[in-house]
Amino acid sequence: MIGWLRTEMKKIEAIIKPFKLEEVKEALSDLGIEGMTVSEVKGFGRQKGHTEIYRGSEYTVDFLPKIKIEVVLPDSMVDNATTAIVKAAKTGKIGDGKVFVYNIDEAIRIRTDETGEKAI
Amino acid sequence: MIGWLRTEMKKIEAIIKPFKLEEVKEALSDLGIEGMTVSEVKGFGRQKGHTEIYRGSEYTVDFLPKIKIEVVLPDSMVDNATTAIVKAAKTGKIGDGKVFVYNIDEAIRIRTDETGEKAI
Amino acid sequence: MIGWLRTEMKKIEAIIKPFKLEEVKEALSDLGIEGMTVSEVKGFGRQKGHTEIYRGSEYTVDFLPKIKIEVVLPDSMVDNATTAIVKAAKTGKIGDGKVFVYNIDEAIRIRTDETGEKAI
Amino acid sequence: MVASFNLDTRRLISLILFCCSFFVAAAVFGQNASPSPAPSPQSAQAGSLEDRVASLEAYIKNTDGSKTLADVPGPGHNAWMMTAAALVLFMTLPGLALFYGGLVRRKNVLSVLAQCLGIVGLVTLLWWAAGYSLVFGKGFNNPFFGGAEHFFLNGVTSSPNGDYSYWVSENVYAMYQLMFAIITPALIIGAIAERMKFTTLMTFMFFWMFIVYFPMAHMVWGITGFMNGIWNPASGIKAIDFAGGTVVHMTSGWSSLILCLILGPRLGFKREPIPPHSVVLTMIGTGMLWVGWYGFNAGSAVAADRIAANAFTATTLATATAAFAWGMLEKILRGKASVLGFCTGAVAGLVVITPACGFVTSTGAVIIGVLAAVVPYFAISLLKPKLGYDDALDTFGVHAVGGTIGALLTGLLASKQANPNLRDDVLSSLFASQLAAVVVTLILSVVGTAIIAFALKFSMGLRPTAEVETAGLDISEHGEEAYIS
Amino acid sequence: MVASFNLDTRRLISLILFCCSFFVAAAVFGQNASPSPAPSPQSAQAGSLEDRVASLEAYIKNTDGSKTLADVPGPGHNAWMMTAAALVLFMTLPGLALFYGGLVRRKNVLSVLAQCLGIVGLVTLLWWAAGYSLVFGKGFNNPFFGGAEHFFLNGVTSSPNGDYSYWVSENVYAMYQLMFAIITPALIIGAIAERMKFTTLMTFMFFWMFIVYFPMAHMVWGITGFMNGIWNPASGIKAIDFAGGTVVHMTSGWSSLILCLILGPRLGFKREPIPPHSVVLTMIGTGMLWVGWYGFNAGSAVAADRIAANAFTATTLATATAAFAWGMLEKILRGKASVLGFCTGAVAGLVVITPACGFVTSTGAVIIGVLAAVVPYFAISLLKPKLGYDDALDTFGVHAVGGTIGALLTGLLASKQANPNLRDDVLSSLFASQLAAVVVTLILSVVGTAIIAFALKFSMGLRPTAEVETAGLDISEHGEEAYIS
Amino acid sequence: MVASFNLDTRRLISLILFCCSFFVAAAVFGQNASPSPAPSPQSAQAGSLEDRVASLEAYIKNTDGSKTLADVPGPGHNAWMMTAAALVLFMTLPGLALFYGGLVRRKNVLSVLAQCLGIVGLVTLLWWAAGYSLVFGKGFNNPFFGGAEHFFLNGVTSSPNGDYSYWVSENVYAMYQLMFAIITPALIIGAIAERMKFTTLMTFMFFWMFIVYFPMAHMVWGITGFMNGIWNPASGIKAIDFAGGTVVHMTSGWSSLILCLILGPRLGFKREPIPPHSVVLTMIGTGMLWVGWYGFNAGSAVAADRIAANAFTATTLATATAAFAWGMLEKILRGKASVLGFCTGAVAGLVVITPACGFVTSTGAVIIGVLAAVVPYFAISLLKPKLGYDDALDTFGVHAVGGTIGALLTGLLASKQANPNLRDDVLSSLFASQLAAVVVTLILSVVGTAIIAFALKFSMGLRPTAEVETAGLDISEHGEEAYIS
Ligand SMILES: Nc1ncnc2c1ncn2[C@@H]1O[C@H](COP(=O)(O)OP(=O)(O)O)[C@@H](O)[C@H]1O
Ligand SMILES: Nc1ncnc2c1ncn2[C@@H]1O[C@H](COP(=O)(O)OP(=O)(O)O)[C@@H](O)[C@H]1O
Ligand SMILES: Nc1ncnc2c1ncn2[C@@H]1O[C@H](COP(=O)(O)OP(=O)(O)O)[C@@H](O)[C@H]1O
Repeated sequence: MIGWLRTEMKKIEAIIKPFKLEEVKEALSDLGIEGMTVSEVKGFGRQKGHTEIYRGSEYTVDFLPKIKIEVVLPDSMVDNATTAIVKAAKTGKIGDGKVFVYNIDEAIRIRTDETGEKAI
Repeated sequence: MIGWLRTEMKKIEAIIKPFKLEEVKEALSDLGIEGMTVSEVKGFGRQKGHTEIYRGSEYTVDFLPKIKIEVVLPDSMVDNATTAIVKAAKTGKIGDGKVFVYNIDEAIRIRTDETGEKAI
Repeated sequence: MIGWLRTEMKKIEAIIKPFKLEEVKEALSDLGIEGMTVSEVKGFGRQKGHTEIYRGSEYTVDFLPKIKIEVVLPDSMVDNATTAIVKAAKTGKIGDGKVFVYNIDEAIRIRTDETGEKAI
Repeated sequence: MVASFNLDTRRLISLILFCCSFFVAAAVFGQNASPSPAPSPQSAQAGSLEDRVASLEAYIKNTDGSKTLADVPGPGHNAWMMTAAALVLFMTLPGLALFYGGLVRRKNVLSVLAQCLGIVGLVTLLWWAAGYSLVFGKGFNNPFFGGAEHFFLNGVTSSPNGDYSYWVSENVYAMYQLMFAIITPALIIGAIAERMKFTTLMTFMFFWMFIVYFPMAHMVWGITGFMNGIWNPASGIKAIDFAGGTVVHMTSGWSSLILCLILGPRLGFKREPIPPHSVVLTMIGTGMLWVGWYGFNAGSAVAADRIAANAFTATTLATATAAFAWGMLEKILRGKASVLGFCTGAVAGLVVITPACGFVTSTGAVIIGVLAAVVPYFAISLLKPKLGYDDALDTFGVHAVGGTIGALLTGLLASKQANPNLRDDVLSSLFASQLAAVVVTLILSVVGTAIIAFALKFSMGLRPTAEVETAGLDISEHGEEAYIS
Repeated sequence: MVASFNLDTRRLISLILFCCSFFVAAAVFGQNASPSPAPSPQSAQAGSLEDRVASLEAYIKNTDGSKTLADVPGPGHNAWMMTAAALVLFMTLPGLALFYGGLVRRKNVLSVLAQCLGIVGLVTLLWWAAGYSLVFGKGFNNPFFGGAEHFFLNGVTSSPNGDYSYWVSENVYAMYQLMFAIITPALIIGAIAERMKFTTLMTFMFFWMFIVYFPMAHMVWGITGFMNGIWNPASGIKAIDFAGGTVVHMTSGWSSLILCLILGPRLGFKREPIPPHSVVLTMIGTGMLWVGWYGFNAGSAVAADRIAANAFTATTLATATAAFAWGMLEKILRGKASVLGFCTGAVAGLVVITPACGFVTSTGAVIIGVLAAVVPYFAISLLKPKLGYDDALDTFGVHAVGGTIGALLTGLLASKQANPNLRDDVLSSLFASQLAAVVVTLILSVVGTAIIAFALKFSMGLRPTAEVETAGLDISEHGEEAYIS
Repeated sequence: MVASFNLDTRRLISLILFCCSFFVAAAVFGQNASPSPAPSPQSAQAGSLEDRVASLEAYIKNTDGSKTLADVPGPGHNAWMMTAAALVLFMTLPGLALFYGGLVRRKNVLSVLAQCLGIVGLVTLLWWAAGYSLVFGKGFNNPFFGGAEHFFLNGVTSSPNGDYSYWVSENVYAMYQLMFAIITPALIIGAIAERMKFTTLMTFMFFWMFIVYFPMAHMVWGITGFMNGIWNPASGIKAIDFAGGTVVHMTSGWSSLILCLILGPRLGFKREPIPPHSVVLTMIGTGMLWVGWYGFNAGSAVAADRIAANAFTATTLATATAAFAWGMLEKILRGKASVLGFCTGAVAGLVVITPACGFVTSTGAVIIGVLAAVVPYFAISLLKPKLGYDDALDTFGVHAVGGTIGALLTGLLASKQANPNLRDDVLSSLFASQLAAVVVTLILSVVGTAIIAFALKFSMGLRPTAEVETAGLDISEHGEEAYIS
C-alpha cells in the first residue's frame, strides 16, 4: 500500500466528436501532457442518428462515430486537463460527448520499467 | 472529497458476441439507459478460434471479433443493468463474454459542463 | 460491501507495439492467463511519428498504431502478469508503451452467471 | 493431410469424377474419330474475280462469302467477337462478383466470390463436354436439345459455322456463348447469398445447367430451336430475344425466386439491419458490368456490323436513362439519390434492353430505359417487403422482373427500321409470341428449379448450420477472411 | 412515402420534367417526321469491278469507299470504335470515379461516385435530345453550334456519316463522342469534391453542357466548327486538337478553378490534414484511366488505321514517361517516390499527350511526357500552396495546366511524318493558331462557369450546411455509408 | 526543399541521368538521320485487278498482301492488336498490382503498387531507347541480340513489319511487345515482396532487362533468334513458345527464386502468420489478369485470325479447368475450396497454357488445365514448406513451375490440327527442343539474376533496415498510407 500513497494517478477518458481530435490534442499538449491513446468508437446517446436506405430497406443508424481519448496523469493535473478537454471539444451542439475520470493504481513504462508518475 | 460523496458512479464494461449488440442495446434502453459507447475488439479466451489456410500455410486465428460496450451509470442502476446485459447477451455457448464493473470518480457532459450523475 | 471483500480483482491495460502482440499473448498464456481482450488504438507520445506527403501537402502523423490489451485478473497475479508483459513487449526503443493497472469491482461470466474470480 | 470430409463433399466429388471419366473417355474417342481436316488457308483461290470480289464485299457486309472465302474468319468480325467474349467474362470476373460481393456483409463476401469462381470452372467443363453441342448442335434435329456432334468441342475449329455466323470462328463463338452460360447461373447467387452450402450450390448448378439453361438456350438461339423466331423457319413460337432476356435474365431471375423461397430467409432477416458492406465494391462492379455488357449485347450480333452498332447504341441509351431515372425516383420519393440506386438502375436498364437492343431504335431505347427503372423500382421497394421473401441482393426484382418486361417491350418496340432481319411474319404477331416465350421460360425455370432444389434439400441439405451462418460463410465454408488489418 | 423535399430539389425536377416533356414530344414528332429508310445491305452491287475493288481497298486504307459500299460500316473500324467507346466509358465508370473516390475522405467517397453516375445519366439524355446534334450537326452552318437535324438522334443510324468517318456507323460515333461529353464534366468534380450540394452540382452541369461543352466541341470537331483546322476549310482559327486537349481538359480544368474559387475551400482546409482515404482505389482508377484512354486517344482516329496506331504509340510513351518522371522528381526532391506521385504523373502524361497523340512521333511523345510531369508537378507543389485555392483533387493542376501545355506543345511538335493530314497551310502558323485556341477556350470556360456558378450561388446555393459537410456528404446527401464493417 | 537523399538514390539517379543524356542525344540524332518517308496512303493503286483482289484476300487470311497493299495496316488486325496491347497493360495496371497487392500485409500494399508503376515507367523508357531494337531488330544478324537500327523506335512507323506481321502497324506491335516487357519483371515482385529497397529493386530491373529479358525475347521471338523454331530457319534450337512460357514465366519465375534466396526471408517468416490483407483485391486482380490475358495469348497471333481464335479458346478452357481443379484439390485434401485457391489455379492455368495456346486443341487445353493445377499445387503446398525459401507470393511456385511444365507440355501436345504453321521438321524433335529451350532459359535466368543480385547486395544493399521493414514499406519507402479511416 506504499505505492498507493506514493502516487495518485487518474485516467481521463473523453468521448468526443471525431473532428475535434486535433484541437483536443493541442489543448492537452499545451498543458504539457505528452502522451495519450486514442481509439475509434461508436456512441449511442441523445444525439439522433440518421437513416440509411439501401434499395427498399430503411435502417436507422443510432451509433455515431466518436473518438475516445485516454490519458493517464497525476491527480494534480486532472482538473486542468478536464477543463482543457471540455473547452476544446465543445461545439455546444448535442452529441459533444463526455469526460470520465477514474483511479489508476499503477503505471509502468515498458521501455524503462519506470513506474508511477515517472512512467506517464 | 465532497464530490466523492456526492456521486457514486460505476462503469460497466461488457464484452459480448457481435450479433448480440442490438439486443443488449434494447435491453439497456428498456431500463432507461440513454447513453453508451461501443467499440470493436478481438477476444481471446476459452472459445476456440478457427483455422485459415492461404495456399500452403495454415494459420490458427485465436482472436475472435467481439463488441465492447461501455456504460457509465449511477451505482443504483448497476445491478439491474448487469442483469439485463447478461440476459440479453447470453446464448449459453462458450464465448458469450464478460461483464466488468468498476468505479468512476467523475463524469462531465462536454456540451453543458454538467458533472456527476446529471452528466450521464 | 461483502462482494468488495470477497474478491480483489484488477484490470491490466497494456499499450504495446503491434508486432509484439503474439509474444505478449504467449507470455500471458504461460502464466495460465486464459482470457484477454485486444483492440487497435492509436498512440501519441514521445515516439516521433512520420511524415506523409500527398502531392503537394505534407502531413505529420503523430498517432502511431498500437495495440491495447486488457486483462482482468485476481490481485495476486498482477505482479507476475505485469512483469511478463513488460518483458515480452520490451524492445528498448522509444514507443514501447505503458502498462496501467486499476481496480475492478465485479466480473461476471455471461454464459454461466458466475461472478468474481471464477468469472475470469 | 486429407481432411475428413463429409458426405456432401464426397457426393459432389463422386459426381464429378463419374462425369469426368465418362467425358475424358468420350473426348479421346471423339478426337480420334473425327479429326477435322487442317485448313489450308494459303491455297490458291478458285473462283472468278467477280465471285472473289463479292466474297470480299460479303465480309464488309457480314453476308455469306463462302463461295471463295470458305473456312476463314473475317478479321474485323473475329476481332470484335474475341473482344466481346473477353468483355462478357469481365462481367462475371470480377464484375458481378464485386457487384454482389459489395452488397453482402463483410463476413460473406468471399463466399460470393468463391461461388462465382466455382461456377466459371464447372460451367466451362460442362460446356466443353456437352453444353455447346446441346445448345448449338443440330444433330438431334430437335427444338429443345441441339445434338451430340460437338461433344468435347469436337469439330469446333477456327472456321466459322454458317448457322450462327458467316465470319466468326466457331471456337470463338463457342467461347463467347460459354461466357453467357457462365453468367446466367452466377446471377442466381444474388438471391440466395449468405446462407447456402457451397457444395450444394455447385451441385444445384450442375443440374440446373442441363435442365434449365441448355434447353432454354437451344430453344431461343439454336438453329433448330423451338422459339428461334428469326432463324429457324420451323420454330414453334416465333419469338425474338436478341441477347438473352429470356435465356439469361428470366431463367436466372425466376429460378432465384423459387430457390430463395425453398431456402428460406437469412437468419435475422427483417429483425436486424443487413446493409451492404461496401457500396464502393458494388459501384466498381456496376461499372464493369456496364462496360462488359457491350460485349454481351453488341456482341450478340456475332459481327461488327450494322446490327451490332444498333445494339451498342440502344444499350448505352437505355442504361444511362434507367440509372438516371432510378436516382431521380429516389430523389423525389425519398429526398436522396443514392449510389446504390444509380447502380441498380443501371443494371436494370442493361437487363431490360438485353432482349431488345438489336431490334429497337434510339427512341425505343430511351422509353425502355424509363420503364426499366420504374417497374423494378416498385417491385423491389413495394412488392418485396409485402411478400416477404428474402431475395437477398434482388436478383428476382431486377432480373426476373426486368427480363420479363424486357421480353414484352421487345414485342412492342421492335422495328424493321432498327433491324431489317425482322420479317413481317415474325412482326405481325410478335407480342403474342413474346408472351408465349415468357410463359414457356417461366414454367421451365420455376419447375426445373423447384425439382432440383427439393431433391437437394432432402439429400445434401441446402443450408449450413446456424452457427456457420452466424460466423459467416467465408471462414466456415472457405477457410479465409476477406480483409485482415 | 413522398419525403418532404426542399425547394432546390423541386427546382431541379421542374427543370427536368419540363425538358423531358418537351423532348419526348419532339422525339415522337421527329420519329414520325423522318423515318430513315431501312438500309438494304444485301442488295445487288452496282459498279464496275474496278470500282468495287477500289472501295474494298478504301476500307483497308480508311478512305472513301461510298461509290460501291455506301451505307455500310467497315467491320475492323466499327469493331475498334465500339471497343474504344466502351473503353472511354470505362474511364469514367469506374475509372475516374475510383481515381477521385480514393482521394477524398472516407465520408465523402460515395458522393464522388454519385456525382459521376448522375453525370452519366444527365449527359446521356442531353446528348440524345440535343447535344450530338448541336456538336456534330451542320444544319445551322455555324462555327459555334452544329444544327438541329439530329435532335433525338434523328437520322443517326448504323450508316457512317462521311463528315466524320468513312467506315464507322454514325450511331457508334455518336455513342463514342457521348463518352467524351460524359467524362469532361465529371473531371470538374475533382476540384469541388467534398463540399457541393448534389442538386446544385447537377444543375450546374446541365447548364455547363450547353454553355461551355457543346459550343466548344463543335468549334473544335464539328465539320463547320470555328477552330477545326484540318477538316473545316472555313475555320476561323486553324488549330488542331486530336483527342480533346482544349475541348476536354482545358474546359474542365479552367472551369474547375473558377468553380472552386466561387465555392470556397473545404471546412478545415489548411488547418487539418485531409489525406486520401484509399490510395489503392486511386491506383486502380489510374490503371483503368490509362487503359481506357487508349479508346480516348487512339479511338479519336475514328478508324483502326495508321493514325490510330500512331496515337496509340504516342499515348503509351508519353504516359509512362510522365509517370516515371513524376516519381523521380519526388525521389530527388523529397527522397521518396510515392504511388500517388506515379499515378498523378501518369494522368498528367495522358492529359498532355491527348491533343498531340495523333500528330507527333515517338520522340515527340517522350519529350511531351517529360514536360507533362515537370510543369504540373511544380504547379501543384509550388503554385497551389502559394495561391491558396482549394482545388481538392488537383483538377486544375493536372487538367487545366496539362491541357494548356498540351495544346501548345502540339503546336510545336506536330509533324507530317506522324500525320500526313497536316497540310502546310495549317502547319505554317500552327503555334499561333494553338495559342489563339487556348485563349478562346480559356475565356469561354472561365466566363461560362462564372456566370452559371454565381447564378446558382444566389438561387439554389452551392454548399450544404457546415453540419452536413462535417458529417460527410455520403450520409447526408445520399443516405448511405461507403463501408460497413 | 531538396531532401537529403542517400547514396543509393544518388547512384540510381546518376545512372538514369547518364542513360538519358546518352539516349536523348542519340534520339535527336536518330530522328534527323533517318526521317522515315511519310506514307502516301491515298496514292493511286498500281497492280492488276487480280493482284489487288489477292491482296485484299490476303488481309482476310492474314497472308502477305504487300504486292498492292504495302505499308498499310489491316483494320481488323490492327483493331485487335490495339485492343490486345491495352489488355496486356491492364494485366499489370492494375491487374497484377492488385493480385499481388491483396496478398501482402496492409502496411506493404503500396510498395507493391509503386514497384509495378516504377517498372512500367522504367521499362518503357528502356524499350523506346534500345529494348525493342535489341529484341526485334535484325541488324546484328545475331541469335542473341537483334540490332541497333530501331533504337529510339527509329523507323518504327504505322506500317507493318513483315517479319512479325503482315497487317499490324509496327508501332502497335512494338507497344504490344512493350507490355510483355513490362509484366515480366513485374512478376518478380511477388517473390521478394515486403522486404526489398525500392531503389535497389529498380536498379536490379534495369540490369535484368538487358541481361535476361532482351536476349531471351530475341532468342525466342526475334526473326534471327536462337530458339525461334518456326520463323527462323537458322535457329539453333527449333523450339516454340507461343506467348511466352519461357520468355515471360520461366525467366521471371526462376529469377524470383534466386533473388528471394539471396534476399532472405521476411522478418517473422514462419514465426508469425503473414496472411493476405485483402483476398478481395487479389480476386479482382485475378479477374483482370484473366481478361487481360486474352490480349496476351490470343494477341500473340499478331492478327485476328484462325490462330488467334485457337489461342483464345485454349486459354479459356485451360484456365477455367485449372481454377476448378485447384479448388477441388483443396476441397478434397483440406475440406474447403478457397477463393485464393480458385484464383491461384486460374493464374496457374493461364501461365501453363501461355506457350501452348496457339498450338494445341481444345482437348489438349483441358489436359493442360488439369496439370496446371496439380503440379503447382503440390509445388506450393509440399515443396515450398520443405525447402523453406520465402517466395512471398509464390512467383516461383506458379510462374517457374508453371512456365516450365507449360514449355514441356507444349512439346507433347502441339498439333498441326491446331496450327498448320507447325512444320514437320519442327514437330519431329519438338520435345527435345523444348527441353533444350527450358535449360537455356533456366541457366540464363539463374545466372543473370545471381550476378546482378550479388553485385547489388554488396553495393547498394538489397534490404531496408529491420525497423523500416517492421513499420512497413509504404510509410518508410513511399511516405504514404494505403488506407486512412
Ligand atoms: N452513460 C454513458 N456511458 C458511456 N458513454 C456515454 C454515456 N452517455 C453518453 N455516452 C457517450 O457520449 C456520446 C454523446 O452523448 P449524447 O447523449 O449523444 O450527447 P451529449 O454528450 O451532448 O449529452 C455518446 O455518443 C456516447 O458515446
Ligand atoms: N481475463 C479476461 N480479461 C479480459 N477479457 C477477457 C478475459 N477472459 C475473457 N475475456 C473476454 O471474454 C471473451 C469470452 O471469453 P471465453 O473464455 O472465450 O468464453 P466465456 O465468456 O464463455 O467464458 C473473450 O473473447 C475475451 O474477449
Ligand atoms: N499519459 C498517457 N496516457 C495514456 N497513454 C499514454 C500516455 N503516455 C503514453 N501513452 C501511450 O503509450 C505509447 C508509448 O508512449 P511513448 O511516449 O511514445 O513512448 P514510451 O512508452 O517509450 O515512453 C503512446 O503511443 C501512447 O499510446
